[in-house]
Amino acid sequence: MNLSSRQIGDALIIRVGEARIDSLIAIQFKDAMRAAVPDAVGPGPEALPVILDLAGVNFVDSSGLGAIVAVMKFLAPARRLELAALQPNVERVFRLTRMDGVFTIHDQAPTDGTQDAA
Amino acid sequence: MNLSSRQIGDALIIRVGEARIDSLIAIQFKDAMRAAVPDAVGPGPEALPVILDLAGVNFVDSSGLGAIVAVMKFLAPARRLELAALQPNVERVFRLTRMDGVFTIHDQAPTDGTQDAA
Amino acid sequence: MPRETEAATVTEQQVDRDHDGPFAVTLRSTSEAVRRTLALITEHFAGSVPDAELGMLEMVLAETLNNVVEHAMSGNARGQVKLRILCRNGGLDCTILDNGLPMPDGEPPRTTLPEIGRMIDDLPEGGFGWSLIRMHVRDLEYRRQDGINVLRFLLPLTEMADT
Amino acid sequence: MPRETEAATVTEQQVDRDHDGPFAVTLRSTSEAVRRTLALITEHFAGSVPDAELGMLEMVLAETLNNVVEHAMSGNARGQVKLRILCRNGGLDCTILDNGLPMPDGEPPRTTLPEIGRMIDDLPEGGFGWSLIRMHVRDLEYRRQDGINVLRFLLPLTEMADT
Ligand SMILES: Nc1ncnc2c1ncn2[C@@H]1O[C@H](COP(=O)(O)OP(=O)(O)O)[C@@H](O)[C@H]1O
Ligand SMILES: Nc1ncnc2c1ncn2[C@@H]1O[C@H](COP(=O)(O)OP(=O)(O)O)[C@@H](O)[C@H]1O
Repeated sequence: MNLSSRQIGDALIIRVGEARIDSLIAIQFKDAMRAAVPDAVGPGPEALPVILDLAGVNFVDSSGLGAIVAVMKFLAPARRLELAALQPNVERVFRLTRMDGVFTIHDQAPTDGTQDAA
Repeated sequence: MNLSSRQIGDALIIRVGEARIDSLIAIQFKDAMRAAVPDAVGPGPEALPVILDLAGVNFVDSSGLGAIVAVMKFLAPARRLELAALQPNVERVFRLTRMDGVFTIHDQAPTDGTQDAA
Repeated sequence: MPRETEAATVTEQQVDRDHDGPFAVTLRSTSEAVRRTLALITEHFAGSVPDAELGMLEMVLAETLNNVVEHAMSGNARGQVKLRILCRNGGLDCTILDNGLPMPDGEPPRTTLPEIGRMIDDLPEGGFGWSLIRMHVRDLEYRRQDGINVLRFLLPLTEMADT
Repeated sequence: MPRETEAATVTEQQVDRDHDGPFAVTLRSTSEAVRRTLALITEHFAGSVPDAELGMLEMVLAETLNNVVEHAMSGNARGQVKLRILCRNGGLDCTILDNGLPMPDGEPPRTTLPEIGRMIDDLPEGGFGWSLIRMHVRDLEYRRQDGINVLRFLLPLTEMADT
C-alpha cells in the first residue's frame, strides 16, 4: 500500500499512491491508514483534520468506499477525515451513495503555505 | 523498473525485483541495466563480472531474453554478464534457445563472504 | 469442463461470431482477476464509449463481479465466471455466468441505499453494491439454471459508437 | 463491431456453451493486455494442467500474442484480438483471431533457431519466437479470412485433468 503523508499546520495530508481503492486492497488500505495516522494527543476542542488526497486515485468501488468510511469511523472523534481531489469516477460513487454529504471535500489537497485550497 | 545492486568483491550483483521480463518492460530493463552498471575503469586482464540475480523472476519471454542478450553485448568487453537463480520457466527458455550455453549460470547469487555459490 | 467433441476446424461462422462478436472473458473468482478483467474492458471500449459511461460500466461490472467473488463463491478462488458484453438495444448488454451459490431470495437484492444518519459510528460501510447496480442498469434478469447463476442487464448508452 | 440483432434472452444452450465451454478472452493489441490475459489463463488452468505444461502454454501464448501486437498490428493499440482455448484432442486447442496484417508469406514463419556463434557482438537478440512456438505445438494451421488472421494449434498435454 503506497501512502505518503506530510503535516501542514494542524492537518495531516495523506496522499494515496494507488490508482484504485477496490475490494482487492480495501483491507490493506484500512490497515495502512491506521498505521499512517499517529494517535492524536487526546481530543482537543477541535478535531485535528486528516486530509486524504485522492488526486492519483481513478477508481473506488463499494468496498473501497466502505473502507474510507471505516477509516473516518476509527479516526473519530480525535481526528476528522476529509477528502481532496476526487477524480470524476470517484466523485460519482460518493455522490450516488450520498456519501459526499458526510465528508468535507476539497477540490485539491492543501499545499504548503495555503492551508485550504477548496 | 525495480533493480537493486550490491558489490561483492569484484562482482556486481544486480537483483531484478520484477516478476516478469517480457515485451512490456524489455526496453526499460535494458535502460535500467545500463544505468545500474557503472563504467568499468578500462578492461583489465579479466572482465569484471555482473551477476544478474533472477531469483524473483518467474517469466521471461523472447523479448526479455533478447534484452538480456543485449545487456551482455553492451557490457562487453569490460564487464561479463552472468546469471543466477533461474526459475523453472526461465531456465526452460534459455535451454530451448540454447542461450544457456552462452551465459555462465549460477544456482544462486553469491552472498556476502561466499564469492561463488554455483 | 467436459472435453469438447467439435470438429477440428474453425468454421467461417465461428470466425465471424468470434471476431466481430461480443467482448468475452473467462475468469476465476478472485479480486485480482476482477481487476484484470475491468482493465481489459475499459481498454476494449475506450474510444467507442464516452468516458463517463465507461466509468459507469466499470462500476457496475466491478460491483457485480465482486459480488460473485465475495458472496456467490464466498472466497473460493476456483469458481469460474464468464462475462460477455454485446453492443445492442442502445447500450451494452452484459451477461455474467458463475457456478457459485444462488442469490439468497432467488433474485438480486432489492436493497435501497443504506441510511446515512448523523452519528459517525453508525455510518454504513457496505450494502451499496446492488443499489449502485440498479441505479444504472435496465432490464435486469436473473435466473438459476443447471447450477449456474445467469445475470443479465443492459447499461443504456446515450450515444453508441460502433466498437 | 456490428450491432447484434440476436433475441434478448440467453438460451439454455448458450449458457451451456458459455459456462462449461472454452476459456475465452477479448483483448486489445497492447503488451499490458497480453500480460493480463496470460495471468487470467494461468489462473484458469492452474490445478488442472501440470506446472511445467502451464509454463509452456504461457510461453507459447506470450509469443503468439506478442507477435500479433508487434508484427500484425505493428504497435497499433486499437487492434482487436480474440483467444479461445478448448480442452480436447489430448491437449489445449488454441485459436487466436486478430484483425491485423496478414503473415508475410501467407503462413507462420518457418524460421529455425538463430545461430549462436562465438562472438558476443553477433549474438541474436530476436527471432526466437516462432521457433519456440513450433517446438511445442502440433497441428498448426493459419489462414486469412475476411481480413482476419486465424491461427490455430494444439498444445499436447501428457495428462489432462478436466478443467
Ligand atoms: N452474486 C451474489 N450471489 C449471492 N448473494 C449475493 C450476490 N450479490 C449479493 N448478494 C447478497 O446481497 C447482499 C447485498 O449485496 P450488496 O448490495 O452488493 O452489498 P455488500 O456486498 O456491500 O454487502 C450481500 O450481502 C449478499 O448477501
Ligand atoms: N502474427 C504475425 N503477423 C505478421 N507477421 C509476423 C507475425 N508473427 C511473426 N511475424 C513475422 O515473422 C518474423 C519472425 O517472428 P519471431 O520468430 O517471433 O521473431 P521476432 O518477433 O523476435 O522477430 C517477425 O520478424 C515478423 O516479420
